[in-house]
Amino acid sequence: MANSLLEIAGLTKGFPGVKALDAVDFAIQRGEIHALMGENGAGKSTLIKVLTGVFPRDAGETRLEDKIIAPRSPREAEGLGISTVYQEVNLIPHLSVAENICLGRQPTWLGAIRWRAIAKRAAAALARLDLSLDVNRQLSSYSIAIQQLIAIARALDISAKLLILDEPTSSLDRTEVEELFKKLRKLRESGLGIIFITHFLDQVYEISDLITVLRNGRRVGCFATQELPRIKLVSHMIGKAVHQVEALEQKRASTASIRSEAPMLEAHGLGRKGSLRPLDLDIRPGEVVGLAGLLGSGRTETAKLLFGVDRPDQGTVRINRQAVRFNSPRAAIRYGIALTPEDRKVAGIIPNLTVRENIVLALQASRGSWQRLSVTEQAKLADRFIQALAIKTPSREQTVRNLSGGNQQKVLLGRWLATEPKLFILDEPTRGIDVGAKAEVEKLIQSLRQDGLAVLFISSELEEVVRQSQRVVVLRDRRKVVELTEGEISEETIMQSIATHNLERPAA
Amino acid sequence: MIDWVSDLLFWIVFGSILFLLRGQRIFWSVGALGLLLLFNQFFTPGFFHIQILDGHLYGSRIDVLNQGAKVMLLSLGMVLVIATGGVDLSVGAVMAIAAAVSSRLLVTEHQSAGAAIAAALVISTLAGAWNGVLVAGFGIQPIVATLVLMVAGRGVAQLITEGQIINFLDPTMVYLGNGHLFALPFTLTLVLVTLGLAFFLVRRTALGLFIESVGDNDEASRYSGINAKQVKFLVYTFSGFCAGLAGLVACSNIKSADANNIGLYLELDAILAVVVGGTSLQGGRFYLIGAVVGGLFIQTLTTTLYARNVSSDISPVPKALAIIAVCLFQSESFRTRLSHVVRPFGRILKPLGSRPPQKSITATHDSPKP
Amino acid sequence: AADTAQKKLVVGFSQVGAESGWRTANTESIKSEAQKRGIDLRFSDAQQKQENQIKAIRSFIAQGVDVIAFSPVVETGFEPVLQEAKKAGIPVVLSDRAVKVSDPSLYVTFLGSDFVEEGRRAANAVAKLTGGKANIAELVGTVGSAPAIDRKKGFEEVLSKYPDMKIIMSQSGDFTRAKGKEVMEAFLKAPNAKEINVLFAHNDDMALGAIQAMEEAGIKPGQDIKIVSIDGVRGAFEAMKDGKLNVTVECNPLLGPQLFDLIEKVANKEEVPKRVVSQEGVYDQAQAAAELPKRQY
Amino acid sequence: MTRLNPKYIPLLATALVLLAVFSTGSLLYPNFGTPRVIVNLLNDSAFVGVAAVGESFVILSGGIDLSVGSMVAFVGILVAKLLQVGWDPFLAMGIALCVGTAAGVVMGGLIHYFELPPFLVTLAGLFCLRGLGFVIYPESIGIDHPFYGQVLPQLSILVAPKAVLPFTAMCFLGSVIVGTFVASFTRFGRNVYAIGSNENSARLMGLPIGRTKITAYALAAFFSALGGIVATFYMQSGNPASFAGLELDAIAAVVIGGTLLTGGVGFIPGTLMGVLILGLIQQIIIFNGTLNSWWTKIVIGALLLVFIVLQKLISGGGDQES
Ligand SMILES: Nc1ncnc2c1ncn2[C@@H]1O[C@H](COP(=O)(O)OP(=O)(O)OP(=O)(O)O)[C@@H](O)[C@H]1O
Ligand SMILES: Nc1ncnc2c1ncn2[C@@H]1O[C@H](COP(=O)(O)OP(=O)(O)OP(=O)(O)O)[C@@H](O)[C@H]1O
Ligand SMILES: [Mg+2]
Ligand SMILES: [Mg+2]
Repeated sequence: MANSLLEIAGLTKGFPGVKALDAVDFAIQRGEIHALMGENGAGKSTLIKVLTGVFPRDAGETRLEDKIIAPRSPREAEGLGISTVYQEVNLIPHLSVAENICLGRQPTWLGAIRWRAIAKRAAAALARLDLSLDVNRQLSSYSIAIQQLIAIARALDISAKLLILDEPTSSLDRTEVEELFKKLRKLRESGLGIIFITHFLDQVYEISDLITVLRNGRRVGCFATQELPRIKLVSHMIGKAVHQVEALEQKRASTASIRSEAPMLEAHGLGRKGSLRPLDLDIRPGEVVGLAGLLGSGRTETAKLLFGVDRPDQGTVRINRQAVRFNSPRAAIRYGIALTPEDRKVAGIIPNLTVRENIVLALQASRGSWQRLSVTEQAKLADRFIQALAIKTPSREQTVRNLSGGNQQKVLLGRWLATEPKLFILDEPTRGIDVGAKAEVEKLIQSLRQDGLAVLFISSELEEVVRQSQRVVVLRDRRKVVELTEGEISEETIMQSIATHNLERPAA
Repeated sequence: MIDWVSDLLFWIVFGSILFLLRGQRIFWSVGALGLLLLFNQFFTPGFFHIQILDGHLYGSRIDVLNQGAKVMLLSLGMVLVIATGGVDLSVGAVMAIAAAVSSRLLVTEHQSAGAAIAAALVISTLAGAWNGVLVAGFGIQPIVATLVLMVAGRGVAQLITEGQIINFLDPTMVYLGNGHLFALPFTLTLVLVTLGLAFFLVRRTALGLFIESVGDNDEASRYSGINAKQVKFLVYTFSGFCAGLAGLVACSNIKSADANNIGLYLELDAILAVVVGGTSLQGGRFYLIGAVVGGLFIQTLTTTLYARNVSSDISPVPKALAIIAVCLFQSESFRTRLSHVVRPFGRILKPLGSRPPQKSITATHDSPKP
Repeated sequence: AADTAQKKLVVGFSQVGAESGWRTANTESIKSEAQKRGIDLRFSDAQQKQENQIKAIRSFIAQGVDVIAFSPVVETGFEPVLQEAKKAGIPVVLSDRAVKVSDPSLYVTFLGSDFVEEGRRAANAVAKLTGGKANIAELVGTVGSAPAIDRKKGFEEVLSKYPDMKIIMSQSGDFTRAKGKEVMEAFLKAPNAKEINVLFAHNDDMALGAIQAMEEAGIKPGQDIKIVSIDGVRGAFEAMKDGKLNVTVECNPLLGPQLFDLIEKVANKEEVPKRVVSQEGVYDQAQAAAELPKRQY
Repeated sequence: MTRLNPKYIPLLATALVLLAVFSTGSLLYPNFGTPRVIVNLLNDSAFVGVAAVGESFVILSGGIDLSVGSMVAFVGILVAKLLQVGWDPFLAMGIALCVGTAAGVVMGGLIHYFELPPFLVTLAGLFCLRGLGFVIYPESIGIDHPFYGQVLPQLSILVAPKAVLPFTAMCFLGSVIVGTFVASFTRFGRNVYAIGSNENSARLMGLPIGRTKITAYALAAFFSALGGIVATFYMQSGNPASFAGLELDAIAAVVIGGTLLTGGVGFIPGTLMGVLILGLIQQIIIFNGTLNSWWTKIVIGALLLVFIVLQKLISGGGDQES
């Protein structure tokens, strides 16, 4: 077809121990949004990285507008008109937002950078995503979700022929995603080709025209979105027959549980100037409390205060009726608290250590350095979680850096499960993990709950929060606005309470 | 004739060690040491000559072991510091302090050798702890924090000796740097014992894991409940201890404490040894044995230059080139490039360079993780 | 002029560093002499760096001292700052070592030993010890340093007159005992090590280190290999007394009294000679026992 | 103006510390707080300062350059030798700058293409340049070219009575200005920051990694070579054995100036202040004039510590940890 934008034929890429891509074909037209789907470790990100020259290819051919291309770096790819947002935010934390958007293509005058123009251009780029931020602030002062949006703004800031988005929505909430999709549709109309990777089936059906499914580095097939039922898609992704998949379909968590009346954790008036207004919160053993809210509403801040990462400057925390005070994660861990952070690159993985070492790390830390877990114990532990969480890795001795994003997240879950916590704070735990794994994680949470674990569950996916929680605390503007119990929990009520309280908010 | 047999034996042992290490990170450091020795075998007359003198072995290779002890000791402390992403510039000065303290106690204050040695080790460990407080407690960048002691420490050492070179003859003190055990220099025992201590500290406890974790991702380690400050404090303290030992060996070597010169510029050699041993200056994974091999490599290089009578003016040049060569071969990207250019090379280097797929967990971290 | 006689004389002195026992003795001598005479001494240690010395001299000018004295780290590079001193009308006295300047009026006088001469004396001592037949191993001082360059120069100058005396090995020992020992160890393992019958060390410290290396190799220092070195520190005399060192060429560090005699004269605008050589001797084993008690450094 | 951008706080802290050092000196010693001392300070620190500006770029890029001291010495002896054999001074300086920059390109290339640690490569550079200096001429050579003897002294400005701002100081200030411009107002400069902060992200953002890194080392070498030329102005001689350990002074100055050794954070004017703080500490010690050799070292160390801790406290604890 004359509209053909990019064609990939027989692309192959191997890493030691893994064949990440095995003769993959792929094609995208102008004015098309093409979703790339597959389980964690299926090879989606690798396909993107080989295409844009981050990794050299082993074999295969790419044609852009019928010309053979072989970029050797993202820079060359960009020069060819391929603009990419890679998985995980890849920006420069120490630089300002404005600079991050314009880096490498700053407007200059006689070789001198025009700083004012940069700020203006960055603000404009953000405005297109309906975002208004102080562009002169350091990037790292914004939450990971905002950073993700900034990365997208950067990618959209150049006129490209092909836009690639690798899990751009993993941290975004519903409204943000809608804004993004609006923009993407507009771009589609203007004739841009867009490759879109996500694990959210809803989003795929909402936005994409075609779906290519990868499994174990091979192409399973390319389908028109409208003609592919969900269940079929999932069955293609995980390689199981449809009826097997149906068993996976999640149901609303049962409320029946052994619920002791005494709260495991009670926070009264817990707050910190500039980050969280005083709030009350209690979690009982055997209960999942969901924390819902929009971006920057203070969910992560709450988690950080409870885990001792940030020091609260007001309020009290009681654990099992005992007043406690901790100023480090170490202390929190001693009380049986665990946290999987939302930014796994910065606060989660130890990139150059192995899967085994990453998994045993927290347990070992809580035992101190003298009671070293023996190598066999470590191996056993690692193997247990590799199996339980279906972590896809050539061996437990693989460095975590080389795992796919979703599998890294699973390693982190394993790290904390190994410590057998009493209270598990999960900040976006399902970020970037595939449907199958997500179901596994949900099952896991529920079974932990049944064993008497208290869970604080933070997610931007309302659906997930609704499904998982017995109680939902809704935050807005870093303040608790309402607490929904058992019968009241639904996506609508949550949305409503956010919206209503928005209106009620005094003009300040 | 005897030489010929002993050389052959030496190379058989060396070759088998190399063979066992193939595919491991320290293969390249040991290999480089081998190449250097091989060069000496053929081109430096007398280098491989070994004889028995006063009941112990005597020859250039023995000198390498003895003289290299200082750098090897330092590099054992340094490798842990570097693994946490830091660096310790003060080790040379701490050596001087240890030497000054011990000889002053011994000579001016007439204390026993045991007391002098103990005091020197305690004080140098405290000096290391001081660095640890600055880095871990105050959060000062390691290079500046240890620069303070690097500058001031030598002054302190001179203050202790009052600027004099203190000579001593105490047999215990002299034995440290000049004695022999099992026909080999006692310093070798000292290095091995310290290596054993370090090995126990980091590999038999979980400290090694914590060190690598902190060096690799400080923030994430904190989130995992590791006391990063404590870990950093400990490694600087240990580095101080190692420097103290090295200082004792250094002053014992020449039976005198020369506060101005002991350990001068040795921090550079120690850092080099660590890097040659395969540990990255970015922190993270570290190789204890690699650091010791690196120390040996550097001393062999120095001794080779002396033995070949290379003028001191230009002797830094071959030293630099040799070190660059070692690191080139350690560099994955250099090997790939080379094997592209020179096909036969590729065939030899490939199996050695790319690590074999992991089968099972190896007992120690000193073996690589693919 | 009557006024200056009343006021305390202010002298700025920039020392090379504290790199050796010799230097420490030199510093002590200067400091104690200044105190004895009631002179306000501004002492500055350059830590072996020329740039520090230039800073110090410039600072002395800013402080407005009466006389500047210094032991230059190297010969060249002081012209600009000495020009400044001259402009400010402050007289400069050199101690221990000279500078090369195009305009000799930049300093008033120079007191010190002559390194080249020391090298010559050492070579003559070697000739006397061996009857002009020597295979010499040389331990050179710090590469590029003035004493190392000049002592070698003087030594080789005399050597050229003796066809049977030649240097067969030469390596820097950095003026330290440790390096002296390490290098000697390497010398002794060379295939032609047996030929060495003389060691010439640019200072006593290196010789003392080398002596240890010889003893460990089962060689008798002072007999199997004759040793000549320079400086004349206490340790050298002890070694000579024990028969392990043959000759040390003195390089006197106790320049304090002579230096301040000169400085006071200069301050009083009296005539002084441009070059004052310090009094030094050459000592052998016969004189060692008698001389030893007199050595306080 | 609006409130202070937090990224300038370390810079401000450094400035306050600089002020504190200067006031301490002025209070303690007469003749200290005079223009003459300030001018001397600029003059005395000129060559370290010029080299430190270059060092800043390398450190900002996440690397390190240890070859500074040897480069300054090497260029010094090269220029002195060329002048001795009768070359034109400008030609000699031009050659020296080119040779120096070329050495930087080689080092940068080794670091980038073969992924060798910068510490190691530049340490090799240190050894090689030192050796080459001795090959050119093993002893110091005085420069008596009329350009040095007569023209240079003319190129100074009387800024206050008894205080002449010499040409070397102007070179220093000029380098700081040029360096600040390059770091803050060129794409290359911003790329240096990005690479130093996170090289992998910078690569994925499509920035030219290799070109930027190699240019950073070349620039550092250029400034070091310029520092070497300034040193010949300063001492009117070249000496292959001089300036050992200068790289540590340069690195210390950069770091004290608020630049993170891990890269990505810092400002060139901070380096200027770092250099001046180190210089002032030395001045205080010289003015004191009673310290003996070892106390000098101890006091330098102690003052260094006091000011670093002070700076840390002003800039607000562990905030700037990476
Ligand atoms: N640099 C690398 N070195 C070694 N193996 C790698 C590397 N990068 C990826 N892999 C492996 O390649 C496979 C494909 O990974 P990829 O990141 O493409 O998965 P993905 O489909 O993007 O998964 P996710 O949805 O979790 O992001 C995985 O098994 C991973 O472990
Ligand atoms: N819309 C916004 N405008 C300005 N700053 C924001 C915004 N959203 C987040 N931030 C910044 O991001 C940081 C993290 O915010 P917070 O922890 O409250 O996010 P959250 O509720 O966990 O939501 P999410 O993690 O989904 O972004 C805060 O320090 C805040 O300064
Ligand atoms: Mg991926
Ligand atoms: Mg969050």
